[in-house]
Amino acid sequence: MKWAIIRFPGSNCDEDARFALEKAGLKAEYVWHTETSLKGFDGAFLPGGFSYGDYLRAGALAAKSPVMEEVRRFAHEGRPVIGVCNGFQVLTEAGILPGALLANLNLHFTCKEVGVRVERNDLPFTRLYQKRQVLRLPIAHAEGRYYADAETLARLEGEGLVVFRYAPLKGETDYNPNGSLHDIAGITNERGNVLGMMPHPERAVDEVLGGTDGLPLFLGLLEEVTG
Amino acid sequence: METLAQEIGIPEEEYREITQRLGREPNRVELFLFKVMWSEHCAYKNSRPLLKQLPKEGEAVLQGPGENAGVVRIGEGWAVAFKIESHNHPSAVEPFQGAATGVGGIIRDIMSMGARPIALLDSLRFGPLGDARSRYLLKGVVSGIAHYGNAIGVPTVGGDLYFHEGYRENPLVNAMCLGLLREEHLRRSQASLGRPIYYAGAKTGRDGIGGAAFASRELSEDKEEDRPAVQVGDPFLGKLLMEATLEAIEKDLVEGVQDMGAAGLTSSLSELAFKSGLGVELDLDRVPTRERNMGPIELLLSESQERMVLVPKEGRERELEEVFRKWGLDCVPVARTIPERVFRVLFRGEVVAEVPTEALAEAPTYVRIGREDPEIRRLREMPLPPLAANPQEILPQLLASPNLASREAIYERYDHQVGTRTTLVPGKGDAAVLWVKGTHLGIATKVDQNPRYSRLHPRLGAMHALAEACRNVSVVGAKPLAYTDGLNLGSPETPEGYFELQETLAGLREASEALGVPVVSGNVSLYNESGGRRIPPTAMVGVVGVLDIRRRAEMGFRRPGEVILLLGEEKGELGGSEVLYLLSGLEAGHPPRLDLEQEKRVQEAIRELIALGLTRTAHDLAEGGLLAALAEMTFPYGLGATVEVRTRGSEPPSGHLALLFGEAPSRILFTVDKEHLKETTFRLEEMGLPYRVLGETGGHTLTVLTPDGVLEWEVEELLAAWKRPLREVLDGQA
Amino acid sequence: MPKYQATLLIELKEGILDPQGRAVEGVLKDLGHPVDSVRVGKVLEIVFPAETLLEAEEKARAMGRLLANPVMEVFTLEALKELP
Amino acid sequence: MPKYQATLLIELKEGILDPQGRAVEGVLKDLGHPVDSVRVGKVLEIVFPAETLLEAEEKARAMGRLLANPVMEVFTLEALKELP
Ligand SMILES: Nc1ncnc2c1ncn2[C@@H]1O[C@H](COP(=O)(O)OP(=O)(O)O)[C@@H](O)[C@H]1O
Ligand SMILES: [Mg+2]
Repeated sequence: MKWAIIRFPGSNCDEDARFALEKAGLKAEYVWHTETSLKGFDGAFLPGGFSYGDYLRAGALAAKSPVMEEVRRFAHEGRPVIGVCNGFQVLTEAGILPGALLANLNLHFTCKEVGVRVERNDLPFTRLYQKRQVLRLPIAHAEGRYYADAETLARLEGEGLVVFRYAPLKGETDYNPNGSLHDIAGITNERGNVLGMMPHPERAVDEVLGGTDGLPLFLGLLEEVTG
Repeated sequence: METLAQEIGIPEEEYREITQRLGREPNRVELFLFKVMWSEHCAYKNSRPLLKQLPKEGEAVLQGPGENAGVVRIGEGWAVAFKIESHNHPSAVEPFQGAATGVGGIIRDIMSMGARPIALLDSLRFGPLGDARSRYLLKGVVSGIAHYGNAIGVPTVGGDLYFHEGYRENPLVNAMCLGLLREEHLRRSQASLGRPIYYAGAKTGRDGIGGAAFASRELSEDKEEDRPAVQVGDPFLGKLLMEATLEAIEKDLVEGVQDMGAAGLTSSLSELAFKSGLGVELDLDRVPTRERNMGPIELLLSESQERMVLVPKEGRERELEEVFRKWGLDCVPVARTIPERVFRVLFRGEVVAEVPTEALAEAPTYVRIGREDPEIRRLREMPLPPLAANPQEILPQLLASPNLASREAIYERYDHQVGTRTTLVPGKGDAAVLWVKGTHLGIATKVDQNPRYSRLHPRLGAMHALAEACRNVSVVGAKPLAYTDGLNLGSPETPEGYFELQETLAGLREASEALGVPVVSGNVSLYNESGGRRIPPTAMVGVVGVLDIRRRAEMGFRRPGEVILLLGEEKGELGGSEVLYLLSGLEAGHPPRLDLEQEKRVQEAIRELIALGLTRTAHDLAEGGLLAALAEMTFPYGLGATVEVRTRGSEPPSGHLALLFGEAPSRILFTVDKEHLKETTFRLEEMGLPYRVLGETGGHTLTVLTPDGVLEWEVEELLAAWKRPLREVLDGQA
Repeated sequence: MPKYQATLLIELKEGILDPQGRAVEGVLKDLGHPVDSVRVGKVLEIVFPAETLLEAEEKARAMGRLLANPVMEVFTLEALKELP
Repeated sequence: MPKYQATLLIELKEGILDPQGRAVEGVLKDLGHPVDSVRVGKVLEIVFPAETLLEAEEKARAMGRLLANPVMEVFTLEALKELP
């Protein structure tokens, strides 16, 4: 299974994504945002960073890149697509996932470890987690407040499209780091092949980096071969 | 011309020197070239003779001072390039952009060596936290650092921060950057004869004209309109420039690289030529611009950000242009190296300046006579008032004093993990540790300096700065290899200011020699004063060390039932201490004495214990002394401790406080498993070092048994007191 | 071709929480300016060529649609003028 | 007291680099919108009480002075209207 790591100008977690994918035994290659074909790839990974400096709105300008047509095709064809942090922002800006990511309520970039609860484990991304397991994952973003109108939220909840939710690690009440509605940290599409999430699983794949709670996400992709 | 020279602040004797070196009067353009190149910032006129004394050699040193950054070998073919840089004045004018562009600038210095920037540290000094302007500056500076560092994708992994009356009108904002490279990728600012020199990156505008000269002048009373245009940083473009430059180096397309920092094109090209023993001919008409009608002086002096110069290897010009085109950046030849050793500038087809490179590069230096400020001596020698206070109440107050309080509210705003190399994040250890992926190598780094010690005793203060930065690196288990120094002082043109500069360098030399740690890079920022008051002499010392990441220590207590030991003397002093300031408002007395030989041995000992796997928890004692250090060890994992302290017989109350809260170097707290206690004490005795078993980890309280009774605090309560002050300021609105 | 300058405002939809506006509101109140509410948005000044005012308006609106995110934002073409 | 709504534009001074504007400009061009330049600023919609239009204008300008950073920004009072 070969993953395309989409590089936009300003992406900066591209190498971290590659590190995590390869650590899990997956093949990965960088694809520049001007490419118009993802032929030969099985999955697309949109890494974190500050594409186009996050100018205007995080992910807004990258969402208009040529390569996004191919990412959209992947999404429609049921191939796995993952967007982490800025990658999630790009996916919502491109309309591939619903909703939007607005400025954190605290109005500043926040880098710390948070609790993230797994809401469903029937997806390739979460198959190796327990349902309701609380993961310890780093976040690092300034615009991560998940927002969608009431109708969309109801649909997300009704169809069980919320994959990850912020949750207390040890009973704290201020566990939601950015003011996301319904504590949403990550969502998927109806088909369950597109994942967008603000926390960084790729930063938690080795004890040396202080945690391994992100690793099962990548290992879970290993056996899932599509397309 | 002479009147113009006067107007732009070139001293008469320097003007004469210029005419003599040229053998004629300079023209207008040339005069400005001298103005910027002979500024203190570019020329080190006052500091160069003194900097010469610092030890610069060491086994690990690949590149010492003189290049864009120093470089040390860390093993397995890897090397680390690092340097610190000040951006004080721009940050005082516009804290957000000043700090942001400071970060961008130091990152480009590291790139110029062929290294990938992997970590940033920030060393900040402001006036009292209670002051509205200090809070405004702090918030702006922190946001600016976060803005640039986070977006460009270089993690900010550490730093240090002090509040002190002496920085009220003159904050200090220094940024340090570390880069990782393969030894064979090391590049320098050099070119061979007849090579084209390419300009790459952002277009040139009128920003920051005269900044270099300006940075070195006393903050003027000028009206806002007279201020030079603020330089705005663009981390997005910076990121593209970084990737393109590194790709060009990786592909072996360039023989020389130089960033454009202070004094822009003038400094980067004339110095590149000078270092190469050549001259350079610059054609200003080829410089990409973003504003219309820019004149030669503006083009030569602009400090627009995100620009580099590169010298392609012969025959690789097209490939170089191709790399930059892919990243969407300008990359055009603007100059060429020539055999005549001159800096020749063409504008609209005419030569508008032609000056020997040596004349520009080698500004006159000054050696002056220093004299200690008698007021400082009085403060240092003054007998301290007797202190009496209840230690039970002091500890939470001390932990909440701005100089000790938790920095979490700051480092949480910095992406300290991007790059997946950070193995010891801020708040978990005394130094940050970065992992060289694919190896077991770790790089430890910390920047440190205590303004109280340095103000009271500039020489000793500088020694403490290096000793503490090295100690911070040692307590995580790393061997200090070399350091970079950010010298921030007042005007050297007064005897008192010059004295402080002399003494600071003397202290650095002494500590550097004794600890066996050489300097490989640094920065000098003088004239830091306002309204005639010098800032405390501030030598920020950034140390880099290397370790095996399988054997590293953190500072937090993790397992209950471990034995807590104190390595070093069980003593503390009140001179220049935080507790003295807290209780009396005084900054006085003699700062703690420092026995460098003992310091070295204590550091070696803790490194050995960590390397042997005997301890995984260690923390040095700094501001706030023994009890503050113990409290800090309970915070990361919320695990308490019980210890017993000894007071010697009939001590006065001040002596008691000195033991609990007094400060002294060469002291480290660490823990061992009970089963390792014997081996540990055996080794310490073998090394002949003083130590004492203080107590044990466990519980939810910090409990201290003293001859006068039991002191006890809930860890949670201390933690809350410690976190509150900076949280309130940074997360609040005012 | 004549040049036009468009002023586009991009603002958050009503009902969407605007923490930046709140922060500014707090600052203003602290400084003695009692205000009822503050909303913060973006303004873009775009200079571009067009043959006629009508074409310029069409182009400006097209750019507005491209740059605003309809999930949470609305844009207004605040001003449009031909440059001399 | 009557309520007024002021629209304040806060924009970068001329000559000050606007990285955000440049990035937007680049993307617009890539998407087939040939533009000459883009500058990005902030717009603030402030609702506040005032006795008269004159007083409202004074207040709005005072707030503009407070909120714009004089080192690099300028503000314009784009619109001011009494709310019903
Ligand atoms: N300005 C800063 N920016 C980022 N991190 C900082 C800053 N100041 C301090 N830190 C981090 O906070 C922790 C404590 O720093 P400090 O109080 O200087 O330690 P020490 O006890 O060695 O004096 C360290 O992890 C340090 O790197
Ligand atoms: Mg310190």
